[in-house]
Amino acid sequence: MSIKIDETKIRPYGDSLDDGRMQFSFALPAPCNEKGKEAATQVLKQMGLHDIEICYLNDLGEGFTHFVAYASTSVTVDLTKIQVKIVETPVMNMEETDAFIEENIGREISIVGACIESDAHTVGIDAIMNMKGYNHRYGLERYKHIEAINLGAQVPCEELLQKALEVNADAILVSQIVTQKNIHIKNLTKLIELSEAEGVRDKMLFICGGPRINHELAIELGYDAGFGSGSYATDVASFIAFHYADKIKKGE
Amino acid sequence: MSIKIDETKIRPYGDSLDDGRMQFSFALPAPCNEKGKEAATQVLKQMGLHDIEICYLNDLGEGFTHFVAYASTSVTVDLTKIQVKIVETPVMNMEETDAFIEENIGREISIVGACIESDAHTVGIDAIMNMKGYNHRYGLERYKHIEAINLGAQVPCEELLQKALEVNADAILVSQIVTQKNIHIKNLTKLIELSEAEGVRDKMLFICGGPRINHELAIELGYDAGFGSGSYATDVASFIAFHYADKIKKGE
Amino acid sequence: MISLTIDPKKIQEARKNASDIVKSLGWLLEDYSSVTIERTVLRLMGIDGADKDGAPIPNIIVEHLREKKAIERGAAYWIANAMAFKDLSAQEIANQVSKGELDLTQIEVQSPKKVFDILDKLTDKMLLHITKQNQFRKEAFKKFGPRKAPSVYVIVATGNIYDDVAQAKAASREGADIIAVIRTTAQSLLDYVPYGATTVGFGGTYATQENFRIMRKGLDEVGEEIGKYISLTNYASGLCMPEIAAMGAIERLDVMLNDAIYGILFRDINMKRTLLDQYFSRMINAFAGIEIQTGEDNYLTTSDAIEKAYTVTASQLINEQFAILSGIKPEKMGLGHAYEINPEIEGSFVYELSHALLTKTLFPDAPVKYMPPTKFASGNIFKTYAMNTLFNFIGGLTNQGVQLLGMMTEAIHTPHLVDRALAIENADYVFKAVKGLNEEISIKKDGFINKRANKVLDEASGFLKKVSEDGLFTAIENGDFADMPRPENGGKGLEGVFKKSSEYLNPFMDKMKAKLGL
Amino acid sequence: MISLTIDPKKIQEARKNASDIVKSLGWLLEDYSSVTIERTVLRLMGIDGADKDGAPIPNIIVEHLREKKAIERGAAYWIANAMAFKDLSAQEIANQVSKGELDLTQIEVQSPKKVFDILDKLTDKMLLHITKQNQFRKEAFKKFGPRKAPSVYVIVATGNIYDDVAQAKAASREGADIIAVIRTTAQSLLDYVPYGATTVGFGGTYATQENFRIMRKGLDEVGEEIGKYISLTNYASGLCMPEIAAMGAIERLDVMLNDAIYGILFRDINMKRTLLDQYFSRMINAFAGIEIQTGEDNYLTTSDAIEKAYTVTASQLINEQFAILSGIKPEKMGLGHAYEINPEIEGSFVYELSHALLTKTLFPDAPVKYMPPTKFASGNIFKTYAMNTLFNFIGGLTNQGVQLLGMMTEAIHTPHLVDRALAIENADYVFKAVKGLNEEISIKKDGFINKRANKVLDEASGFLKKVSEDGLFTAIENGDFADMPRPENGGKGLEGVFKKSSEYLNPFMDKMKAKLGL
Ligand code: B12
Ligand code: B12
Ligand SMILES: Cc1ncc(COP(=O)(O)O)c(C=O)c1O
Ligand SMILES: Cc1ncc(COP(=O)(O)O)c(C=O)c1O
Repeated sequence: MSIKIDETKIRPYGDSLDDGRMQFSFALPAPCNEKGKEAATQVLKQMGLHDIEICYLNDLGEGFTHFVAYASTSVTVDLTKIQVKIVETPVMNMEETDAFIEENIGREISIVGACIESDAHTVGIDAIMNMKGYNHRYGLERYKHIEAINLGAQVPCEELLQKALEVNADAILVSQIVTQKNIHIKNLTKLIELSEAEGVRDKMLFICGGPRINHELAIELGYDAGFGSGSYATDVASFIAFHYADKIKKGE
Repeated sequence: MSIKIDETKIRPYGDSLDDGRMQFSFALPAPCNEKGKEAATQVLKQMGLHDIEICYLNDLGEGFTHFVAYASTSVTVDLTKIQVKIVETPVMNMEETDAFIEENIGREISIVGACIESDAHTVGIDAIMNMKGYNHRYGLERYKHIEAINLGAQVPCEELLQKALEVNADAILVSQIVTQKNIHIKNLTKLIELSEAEGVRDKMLFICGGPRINHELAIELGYDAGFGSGSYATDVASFIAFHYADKIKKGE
Repeated sequence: MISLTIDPKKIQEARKNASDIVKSLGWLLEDYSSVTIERTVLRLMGIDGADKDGAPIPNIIVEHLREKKAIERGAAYWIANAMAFKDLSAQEIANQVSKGELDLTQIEVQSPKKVFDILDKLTDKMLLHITKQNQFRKEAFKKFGPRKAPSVYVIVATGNIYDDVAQAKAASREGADIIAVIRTTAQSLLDYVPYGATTVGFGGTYATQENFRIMRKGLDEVGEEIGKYISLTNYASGLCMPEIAAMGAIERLDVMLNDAIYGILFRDINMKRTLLDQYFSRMINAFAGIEIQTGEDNYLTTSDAIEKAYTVTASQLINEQFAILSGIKPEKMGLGHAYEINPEIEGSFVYELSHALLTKTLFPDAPVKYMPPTKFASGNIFKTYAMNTLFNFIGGLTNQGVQLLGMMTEAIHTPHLVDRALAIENADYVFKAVKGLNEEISIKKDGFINKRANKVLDEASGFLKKVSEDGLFTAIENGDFADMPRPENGGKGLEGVFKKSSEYLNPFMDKMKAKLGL
Repeated sequence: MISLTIDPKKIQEARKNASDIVKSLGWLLEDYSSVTIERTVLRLMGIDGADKDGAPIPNIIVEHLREKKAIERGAAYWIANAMAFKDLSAQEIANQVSKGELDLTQIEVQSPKKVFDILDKLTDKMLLHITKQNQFRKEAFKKFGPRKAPSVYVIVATGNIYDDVAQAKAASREGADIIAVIRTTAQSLLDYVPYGATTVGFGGTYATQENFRIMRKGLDEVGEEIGKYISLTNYASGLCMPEIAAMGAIERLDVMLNDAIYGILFRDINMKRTLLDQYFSRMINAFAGIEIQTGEDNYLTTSDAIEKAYTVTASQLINEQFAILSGIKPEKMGLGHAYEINPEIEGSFVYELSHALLTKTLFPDAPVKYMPPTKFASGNIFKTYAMNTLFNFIGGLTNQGVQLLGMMTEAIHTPHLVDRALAIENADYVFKAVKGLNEEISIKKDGFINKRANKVLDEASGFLKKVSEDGLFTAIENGDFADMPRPENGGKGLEGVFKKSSEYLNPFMDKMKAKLGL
């Protein structure tokens, strides 16, 4: 015997199956006393929680109070019904990718990348593109059969697109790190709309990345792929290589 | 100008008024990948949250994953409508209480305390009763006009009640620290029911305390008062003194 | 390299004072036995199980012998005698007794040779099994590498052995070295060991032999998978110290909570009972190669960690002497220490560094069981997490034997799956971060840290001296220990203590003593 | 007492190398000015406001003078001349220009005496105001006691100045000593300072004079209440360095981010522009008694903190020399350092201790701005909280000047109200806990910590030597700094740099120099 999980009805787990236990921390514009505690309890109650324990409250000044709580939810999720869009091409290392390109594509792949608009966080795109790479994976610049151009920080969408057309790029890589007020959504949308307006959306792959990006969101925004935290050059390179090899195979 | 809070519609505060932002941490019996992330998102969605950011996921092994998330709630609480039962008597220090008893009651107050049933956590009741006290407030044993008897740990309800009757106690103090599976509710209820069965409920004050106890819960369970974390002998002593002074004033 | 400057003579003297205390109790340890010791003998003879009301068979037998006023000879003799007469196994005999079908004292007296032969065989069989378990453990450590120091020790305490196993396995994958299954509330006060697999406990899971077995199996499985031997621990101290020690030896637990005086002070168990029980219990631990851990942390959960620091040191020295008496080697003495200093105090870390180093200095070979802040843990899980970070810092810096990880939810609930994982991550991170710091710094000779450690040792030594003069019993009666006056003839379990008759027999103790050179 | 063993000669040499680099730039600092320097002069003369399209009046005046090719004489002269002629205030003149009603270059030339009188009066008036602000600050510290060390420094960054104030007040109550209002994304690239109170920023709040005033008022209020002077800080570095410095001086900011080369490397601002701007900007800081803080942390957010540790040291030494040139006293030089070591590295804490001590050793009087882990902060807020705990440990142990508190949500969002409170609580706890530890331990002379610090210093010194030989411009062009090659005539803002004519006038700079003894 051991604990048995019903995949169609999973629920948060504290220390016993299906206890639904979760931890919460939040501030309220409420006093640091029993009244505030009750307000915090009511917030959680309205979220459908039960067995609510407000285990800590602290006066933050200016009329605010911090609450730490544990409570149980009775919502369940059917794991078997969850469909997520993920990049499904296998991931090859640099040497494999280079060999793959040589064999299946037979030409150099050209890639242009940038941190667009107001975003100046280049570490992420550098991790993917720069020679040096990241966490023991070399960046795209080091790939024998990839020509990688990294435009760096705060590149206007127009400029990026122009450069990509100029070098006849196979893929555009966009990085968006700042997400406050959904600025990343705005910027990414802008690029895609621009490409559509100029009729070049289908001329190349549009790929985006950043800590709050995933494949699903990327697809939703009209991109071909999206990569989140902890992605490497290997992921992107493999995806691009497979895409073009496929195209050739299909005779497109 | 400054930020204005509408007390009838307060909502969690992250860094902007009414952003509803809260922090969550929980485990799910789900894989540590995009699918698990989606499951976590769905849990939060069902709780009515929006702008859900799953900012961390970690494989805990055995099929479990840990998620840290931030998300926004749109529930609001009307602070002006919240009524909580709290101990309303003012709190006097030891000297004041002693003087107050001398003046308004004119006799010694007798108090019996214990950690009841399975509970062996005496530090809390000791903090209230022992000579030494807690955090620079002396315990009840030190009060000139209070006769305090601390029965210690794991005292059966029957024994506590018997002792209280024996010494003609004015108040019974009960401590309950362990709360797992609501054992404290069971134990506290048992004592009250026993006192009712023996017809002695109204012969003395019944007061309980512990980190998960508050006045409201105590009243609900049939007690006269309840004290939570951070209470002191001063709180209890004042409450008892005022109660009996009041009774005398009313000629009861 | 950080180390304290303490006069070795001072240490010797303190140790001598503790030894004096312990040595004066020879009469008790030699001439008396207890019901749980006898039940232990029965268990070691292979008797297990419970009757239909859940009463454990070993308890039934011992009760039976008590009723018949025959227990003074020791349970072993009576069972062996019956076995010789009936040619049945120990378990079969026991079952008959439990059903009321057999009166052991009414059976014809068999020839001593026959009886001794039976006893010899049973004893050898069990000791061989235990030796094999010990051997298995040693080989596993050889195969996978030794336990790291500080070892990462985490508890599981769901009340349900199956949830416990899942969580213990998860913890093992995350880097735990030792898993402790916390016992259900106040199991130490039960004068019997519950039987079978259990799923309902309060604040912990029943310590039963079946639960031991289930957890051991789970840990062996995950250990094989991840290439590491995961140690298992549970609690012996209480009214069933030797029985649980025996269960642990049989099921290959690796570490056991076993404090010589915890039961007296913190559970109001009679002092003669506890001292007697711990003696045999520790002997079993020693024979089985099980590391013991003592409960000095308990002193600090009720008293102030600075004011009463010396009580920890005194208790460690006493526990050490009792351990020596039972044949436990220094490297198996997991003496306790705890980081329970009020975080509001200026220099709390400095105080703690001094205290932690003192323990290391006094017991250089002991895999000290270093306990986290618990008393000052609050519902503020973040603050508690920060306190645990400093606790891990000291553990890493002073290279403690066993780091009993603090949980950020200490003040709220027994650990959740997530709490444990975060605790392990914290320890891993901190140990790694401070690695080498130890070699880089030294402690000022005439500074506060050294003065403080010397002061604590002086206080402990003086206290032990006084106790050795007054006698341990009197001292405990006077409340000298943890401000908990316990009467010599009060507390639980005294009725279970009896004087052995001249024909008394405990073949396991005899053989273990021989093997341990006692 | 912990301290490093470093040959003072080595330190002298490194310092000399940095000084050589900085001294070779005299030509630039003496002979050139920039649009923002002129706008600063206008602001100091009392000109403020924006036109109906939001263009700041100082920008309009400077543009006007540029169009008329009259800027080389400095903006001050033209305004004063017009004031003399029209008998209007500076603001009135400026308003007329901004409406296109007045061409400053078309006004009849007034007698030098008249013009100089006006300038003198305006200059004295403003310098008096700034001196009074400085005096106010000094008295407040006298009244409430000095800023503690390490000072607790937290940021607010909501984008809305009113939310910022509420949060800054809350933080002050919780124990913050310094409040930094983070600027909206890339404000440093705006060649103007926005006007008025603002409520919409990205990742920060616009640095405007009105916002400075609103926050200053809020902090003064809460400070009175809690009996403490709360310091306020904002960012000068960028295309408006001196303007923002002036605004800070006027509105009594106490600390300002002001790095001599940050703009060049991390914002691609032209090197001449930045070096010029920082010179006057820092002079204003110096005159106003404002403590500067430099941005060495930026080196480590892009490169490895161990491999590139020397770049921090090198930058500190350069920043120091530039600061000296502008009259900043050592105790007002908040040089930067950051705990950005990969937590996965063994001995990360030991490395960091070495690096942090090196900074302390080189700049014993500087209120070093010690930055928290950010790069390795992850969405795991608990882990990040633990990392911040060790960061606070080093801050407390090495007694840093300013502890820029890490936020557990660093990898997620700009700080929430709760994050900040927990950060302050952590720092309070840790500082208190390790208090005194400093006095108790010493660093092994020939150990890793000392060797490492010496190595970093050697690397930095060698690097500075090379830069001084190649020249700073060439070195930057070659990408020697932070692997960021920046062309001498590239980057933003070069068009705003101009050579002063022989009649050039900047009465503020002249008077400040005199008062600062430069
Ligand atoms: C370093 C850093 C900086 C540096 C950037 C230096 C540089 N040249 O990049 C400096 C100091 C300049 C900086 C400035 C600012 N920053 Co900043 N910064 C960070 C920090 C500490 C680390 C980011 C980082 O380098 N991560 C490491 C890289 C390797 O990870 P990554 O970016 O996620 O990239 C990986 C994946 O996402 C993916 N990926 C990323 N892009 C792409 C693209 C493609 C095509 C693919 C396939 C994959 C991919 O692959 C990468 C490797 O695995 C974060 C906090 C944090 N710990 O995350 C804040 C943070 C990102 N910054 C923040 C802010 C607000 C700012 C400022 C706006 C502050 C201000 N008001 O001045 C400024 C302005 C910058 C601007 N205009 O954008 C916020 C953003 C809040 C939000 N969620 O919106 C953060 C989260 C800090 C905080 N809590 O406030 N910052
Ligand atoms: C110390 C301690 C112990 C000591 C107790 C020693 C003793 N003599 O009291 C020992 C080591 C023996 C112990 C044992 C156990 N403990 Co314990 N213990 C704690 C600990 C660390 C501190 C409790 C404490 O002393 N707090 C300080 C006092 C001053 O605060 P307080 O009790 O809240 O009291 C204040 C108020 O609540 C109030 N108050 C309290 N009572 C009363 C009464 C009245 C009348 C009034 C007016 C006010 C009042 O006033 C007091 C002063 O302000 C907590 C964790 C924690 N940090 O909270 C765990 C904790 C309470 N223990 C716990 C558990 C599970 C156990 C065990 C069951 C574990 C086990 N399986 O063996 C055992 C069994 C004990 C038993 N039978 O009850 C859990 C309870 C989980 C839960 N929520 O149910 C906790 C939370 C730890 C954990 N996370 O697992 N424990
Ligand atoms: C030495 C020792 N034994 C046993 C226990 C717990 O056992 P119980 O709660 O069943 O007494 C503890 C608890 O901390 C202990 O320290
Ligand atoms: C010295 C210095 N100035 C300015 C800034 C930020 O200003 P901005 O983002 O507007 O360039 C930073 C950021 O870290 C800094 O270190």
